[in-house]
Amino acid sequence: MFIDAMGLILAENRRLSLGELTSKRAQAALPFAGRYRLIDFMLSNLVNTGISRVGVVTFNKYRSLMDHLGSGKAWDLSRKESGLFILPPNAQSDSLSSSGDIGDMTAVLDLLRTSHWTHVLVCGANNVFTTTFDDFYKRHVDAGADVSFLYDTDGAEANRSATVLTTDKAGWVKEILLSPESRAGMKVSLDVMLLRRQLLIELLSDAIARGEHVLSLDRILRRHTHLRILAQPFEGVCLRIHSVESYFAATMRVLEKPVRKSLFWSALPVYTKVKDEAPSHYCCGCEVSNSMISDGCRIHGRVEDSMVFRAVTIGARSSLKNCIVFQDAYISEGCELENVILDKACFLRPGVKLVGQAAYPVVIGKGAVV
Amino acid sequence: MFIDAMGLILAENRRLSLGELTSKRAQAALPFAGRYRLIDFMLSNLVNTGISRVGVVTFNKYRSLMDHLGSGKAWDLSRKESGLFILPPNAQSDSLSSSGDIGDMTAVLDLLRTSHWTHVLVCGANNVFTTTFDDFYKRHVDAGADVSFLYDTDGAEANRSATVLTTDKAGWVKEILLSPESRAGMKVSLDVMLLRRQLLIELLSDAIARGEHVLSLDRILRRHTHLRILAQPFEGVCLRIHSVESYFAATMRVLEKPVRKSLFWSALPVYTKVKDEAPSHYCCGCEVSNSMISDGCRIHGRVEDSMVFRAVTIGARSSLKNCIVFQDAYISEGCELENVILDKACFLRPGVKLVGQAAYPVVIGKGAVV
Amino acid sequence: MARNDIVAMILAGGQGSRLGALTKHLAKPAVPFGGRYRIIDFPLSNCSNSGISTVGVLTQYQPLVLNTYIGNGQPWDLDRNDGGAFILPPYQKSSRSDWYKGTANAIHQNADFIDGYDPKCLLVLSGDHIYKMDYAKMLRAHFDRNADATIAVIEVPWEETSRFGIMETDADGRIVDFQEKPAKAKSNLASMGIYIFTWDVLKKALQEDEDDPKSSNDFGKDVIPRMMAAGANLQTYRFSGYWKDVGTVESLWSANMDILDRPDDLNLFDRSWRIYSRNPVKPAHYVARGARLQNTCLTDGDIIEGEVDHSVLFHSVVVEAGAIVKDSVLMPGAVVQAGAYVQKAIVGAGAVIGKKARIGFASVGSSPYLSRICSDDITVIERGLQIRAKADIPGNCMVEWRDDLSEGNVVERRNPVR
Amino acid sequence: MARNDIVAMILAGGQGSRLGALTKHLAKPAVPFGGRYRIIDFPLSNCSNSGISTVGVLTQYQPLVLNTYIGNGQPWDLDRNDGGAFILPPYQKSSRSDWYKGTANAIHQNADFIDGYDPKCLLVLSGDHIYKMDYAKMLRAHFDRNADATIAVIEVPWEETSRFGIMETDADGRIVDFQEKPAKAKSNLASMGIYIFTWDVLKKALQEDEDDPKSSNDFGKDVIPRMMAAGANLQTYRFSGYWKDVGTVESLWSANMDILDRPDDLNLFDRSWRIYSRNPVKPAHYVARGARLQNTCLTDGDIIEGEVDHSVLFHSVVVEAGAIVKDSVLMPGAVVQAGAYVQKAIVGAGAVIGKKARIGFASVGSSPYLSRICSDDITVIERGLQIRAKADIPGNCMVEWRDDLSEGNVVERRNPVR
Repeated sequence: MFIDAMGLILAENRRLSLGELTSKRAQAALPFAGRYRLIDFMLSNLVNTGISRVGVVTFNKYRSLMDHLGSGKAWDLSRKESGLFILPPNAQSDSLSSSGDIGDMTAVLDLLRTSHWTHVLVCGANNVFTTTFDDFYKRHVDAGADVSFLYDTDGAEANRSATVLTTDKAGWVKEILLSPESRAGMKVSLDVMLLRRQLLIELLSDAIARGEHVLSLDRILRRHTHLRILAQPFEGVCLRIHSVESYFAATMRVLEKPVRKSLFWSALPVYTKVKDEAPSHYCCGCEVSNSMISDGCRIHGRVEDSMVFRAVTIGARSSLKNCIVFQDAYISEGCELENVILDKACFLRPGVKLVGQAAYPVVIGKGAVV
Repeated sequence: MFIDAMGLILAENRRLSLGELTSKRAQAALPFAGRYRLIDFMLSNLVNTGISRVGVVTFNKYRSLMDHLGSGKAWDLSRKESGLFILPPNAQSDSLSSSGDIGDMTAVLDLLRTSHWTHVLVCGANNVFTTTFDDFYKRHVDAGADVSFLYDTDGAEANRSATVLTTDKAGWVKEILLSPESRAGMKVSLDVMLLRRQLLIELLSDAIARGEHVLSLDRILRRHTHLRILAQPFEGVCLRIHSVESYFAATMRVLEKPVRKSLFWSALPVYTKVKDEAPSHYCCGCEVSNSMISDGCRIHGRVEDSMVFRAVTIGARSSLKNCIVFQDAYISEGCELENVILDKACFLRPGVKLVGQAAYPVVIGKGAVV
Repeated sequence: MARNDIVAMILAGGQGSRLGALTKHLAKPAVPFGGRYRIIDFPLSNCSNSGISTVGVLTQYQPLVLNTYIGNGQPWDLDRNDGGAFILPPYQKSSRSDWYKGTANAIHQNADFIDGYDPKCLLVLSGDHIYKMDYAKMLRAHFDRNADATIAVIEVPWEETSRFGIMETDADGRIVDFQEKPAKAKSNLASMGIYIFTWDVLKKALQEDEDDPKSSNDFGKDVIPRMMAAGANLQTYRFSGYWKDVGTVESLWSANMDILDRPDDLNLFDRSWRIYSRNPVKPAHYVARGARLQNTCLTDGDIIEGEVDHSVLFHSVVVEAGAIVKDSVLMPGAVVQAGAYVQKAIVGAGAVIGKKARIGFASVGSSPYLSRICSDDITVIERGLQIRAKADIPGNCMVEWRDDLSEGNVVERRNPVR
Repeated sequence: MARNDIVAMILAGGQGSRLGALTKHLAKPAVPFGGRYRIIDFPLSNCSNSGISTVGVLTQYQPLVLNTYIGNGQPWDLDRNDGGAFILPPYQKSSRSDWYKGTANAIHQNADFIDGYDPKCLLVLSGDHIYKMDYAKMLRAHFDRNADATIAVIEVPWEETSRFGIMETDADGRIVDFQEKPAKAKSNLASMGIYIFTWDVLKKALQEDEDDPKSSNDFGKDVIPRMMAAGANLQTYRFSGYWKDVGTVESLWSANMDILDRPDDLNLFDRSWRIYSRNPVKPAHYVARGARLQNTCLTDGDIIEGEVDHSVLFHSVVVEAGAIVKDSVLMPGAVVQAGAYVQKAIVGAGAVIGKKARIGFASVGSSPYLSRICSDDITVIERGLQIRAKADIPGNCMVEWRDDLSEGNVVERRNPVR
């Protein structure tokens, strides 16, 4: 309530790679949990906090984000003056500059300068959790911090290139460590930072003046040791997506009741693009167990421990175990799949058998006919 | 009524140049006639024809268009599945490709392939006129043409690089001439073409296969001599914007009653972005003559034969003659301006005198302080 | 379609008293249908898909749910700057104020609103039918035949003609006679209650109808016969396909079952003619280990731990482990607790069936809730009711809230429904 | 502000009979004001700028214009998926149906609607005041003081206190006494008719008010005194700035003139608090050679060939060559034909002042249209009237359409207004 802040979502973490799953889509546009894209969670968190202007920073593959976000209506961010802003790299000259990276920050600076909010919440999109930032904001303001970081100590799950904070007892940050070797039990950043808009403008302008082109606030902040940086703990469930393996594991965790409850049933809605699919039809003879299935599906076969996106057909006598099936996939009769990720609109001919390992799931690329 | 077509607006004509006025904005985003941008006229024509999906093709400077068009609400083109699509060049790789031009057509092809309309209206944005394309569409269908061009014979006004059509008596095109020397009395294209969507897909795919990257349909069509191309005359007022000089002259023509009537009072609304400015205040002592003035202005001085955009202040004892003043300009007291184009948010100090020639107006760049 | 070709008006006025408790808190067009939808989603989506951008919803009974549901019209692509979806209630004028007297009077009272859009034609729809139809095709036929009014008709079995308004036409489809629920019909072409009128012609006819003190101000009973008598050019437009009135408990139940048993008839999966609805913003359905599902529709937010057979579940329904649901319709947020058995029931939104309760298990039995409007052993549970654990409710009951709730009643309490 | 902190309700029910012909076809909040606006734009824009996203407009008198005007709420940034702007008319329930009895009853009848958004507080506004105010600040004060109700107050001159509801407060702003239009006031803090209530508390108070058969169901007269008597924590919130009731012809006229004479008081140019309105989609104004303009507001689509002095013109107004307009308000599409003279007039939308007609030229004179609700020599012309060439209309006239139009009447005919 009475939050005086805008949001900025970095749609791409250049330190991470998700292989073929993100070869044609931004990381933030990666499908997750049946009907969402990763960015939906952070966007919903911002909207549920009462934030009405959000910039989405992307340096490439922004078409995937433009398609998903559209005018922002699904998040109630289609507004007259505030609303949703996709910030693709800037191309001002008459032909595209080959050093397009410069745009990363200039477009952000433009947006910051034309806004009137006092604070900015700068967020990544690779961590999935459901919350509002009311308390985070209040503690930041009450403590008189220059910058606040949100963290948890779920270090074992964190990726190699995580940002780790060391603090004093009161929670003030002493050091910001990028990608340290050991992370167990340490305070690992959730890529959510709060600071004054003017301070962010100063930090970015300074970085540009120093020839930096990539918006990496962790990195920039390390230089500004005079700032009072507060680390605030996040107590809820957070799933970190930093590799194909962690993506697969996070999806399986969504099937667990406490995780489902924390992400989806906390009274805070998670918004996503509405597709107007029909209800799913569970046909005679289907067998479904410990799975999430989205609308528009027709299920004839067996589905176990799996995540099925919208408008998927699973043929009779087919069997899925530990699978993730993106939207519009068609699985014919008599297929057998285990530890498989099927990307959007894949088509499996009758009788196809695909088996991967939980730690190394088989990934079938978008639109493939197998 | 019952038009089965989508629209495609080419926001940039690479054969034309408008100097500083378009150095930081797409041609289609050039302010015109007090409260519009050039693209508003063609967008309104399409919307008034009942077309609900419009792609806007831009190869650079798309931020100016994104800012103006927003979600498309002002044109009632903020829709669930159809609506407005800005098609920036495609950047799929992890760093921006230096041959960004390739995207010109691939994004268009994507949009065409995912649409269901039978026909496509392909339009430029440099010609200003108000109409619907109902008759154009009907004649095209009735005549069984493969392609229709809209033209007028106002050749003296046409720019050097105009496309000229030679036809037989029935109006079927015999030749498409690019930039011929003499154009007087000839049929000069208005950059409005109608053809089947499938045919356009074939033509573009073929052009890409031949290594062409720029969407120039005139040029492409010249190769396909087997097509039945119909030239249809446009009878109304059309203003062609192809240089700073023609832009200036076209603006002055808008002050003429028949032109104003034809563009704005034909019962077809011309939509533009709504700015919610206050009514303009004509203060005591102002003198205004043969001028158009937009909302949000405060007029203390003299304005004659001029076009004033939104939220402009004209100080006491200042005098404007034959001027175009873009939005948010501030003209202090005692200035004297003749044949001047002041770009957005210029600030003139008291007593500034600027005089150009009607054929060579002085252009003061965006945000300049003089 | 151009903006000023046509404006649509949906008649959503009726209380729908034959649906009993289902329409106690909301107008009939707002009644949930088919897992994701409300009845009015069908005419609204048809309008949107037909390219009609201005739709008025005429309603005077319990419009609040409908008002909130339609909201800005965005789910149906009807959030337009000039036009869109409007709820049009009766109102007070400087001279007088009236509730709507009949369907024709409702249009008449809103003539100024319609005139504001200056349309050539007016499309009049009823808000209680389930069907998919392209009104643009009907409009084209209306123009092609230069009609004053065009009425959509469907062939019905000869033995059912007495339930409909029957149109007798000449070889070209022009109406030559009209019989309201005839004992002996001359044709089996029934009016679907879908009219396109040339607006200028209708305006005059509505004024004449208004000036006639004996008129009941109804389209079928008064306006159409009057126009026919005056020699107007009345045409039919033939429709074939799924079309169902859902005005009774039995027809509402069986139309829901049609989605399971005849999925290709209405075909909700057809992407070229989507039926839109307001999204509940819930996650995908979760089917637990040990659950069993057969020929059942689920949608967002459902959590199934028990057994569900041949049923339509709306969003956020919970079926706990050991519960059995058969041949039923469970509206949003309904909960079937562990060990309960539910058969052939329509369970209202947010109603909770207590542990080991049995509904419709014995089709014959005695209950204070037995109701004449329930037939075919179908039982209806009002929204928000908490049914007591181990309660036993036979078929044909309409279980409603009563203030004089005694200890022994099957209803334990009433929960607020959001 | 978070969605469920607050819901706003604008009371737009009154006919506004003191505005005569100006409210014959539309509710008072829909009356045009200030060149680009309608009265309701002010509370709607205040809500939007304060971050309030759910606004109900309670109306039962001539809501059609308001309904079309508010539409999807987009001009005020109120086209929300969950929330937005809603027209809330009276309706029929299964048990009974009522028109709104009073302001409090109007809220009471819509309690279910409000509950659907589960707000902590309810903001109640009236739809006939011109002002700019940040309700978020008032809400913060409401929370900070843990109030049951907070009432916005403004200091009025002591000699005018008898026209207002006057609040007597303690040193901290808590209300200790309340006098409705007191002969002898104990304070000069007047209620602005802007209330924030803690919703749970108000709901109870409304039910008690409803149960009292003697209540007139009005906030000022019944609910606030009842809450005070019950010891509720009622706080004031001090406002200073431009605030004007535009309920009479004279006040409507002079509030329009304030825009010219005291432009910095309301300051419509302030970009940090824009007043939104539905855009007419017209070109920039055109001022011809030979036109003269002094201290005048113009907006989209105006065409000025004549002389306009100290006047407020709405969109698409035409002043022909040789015509003179002074001290007047010309509503959308009004036309002043060549040689006409118009002084101190409010000319309704689409009205045409014929050639060489004179309005208000002689402030005293006899006319069948002289009206008690017109004062200060102000003349009102009903929308759409065609005033005959050379007609002479003195000040203080309310020129309305009459069916018994004689040849000699100054009104020639009535044009339809879109």
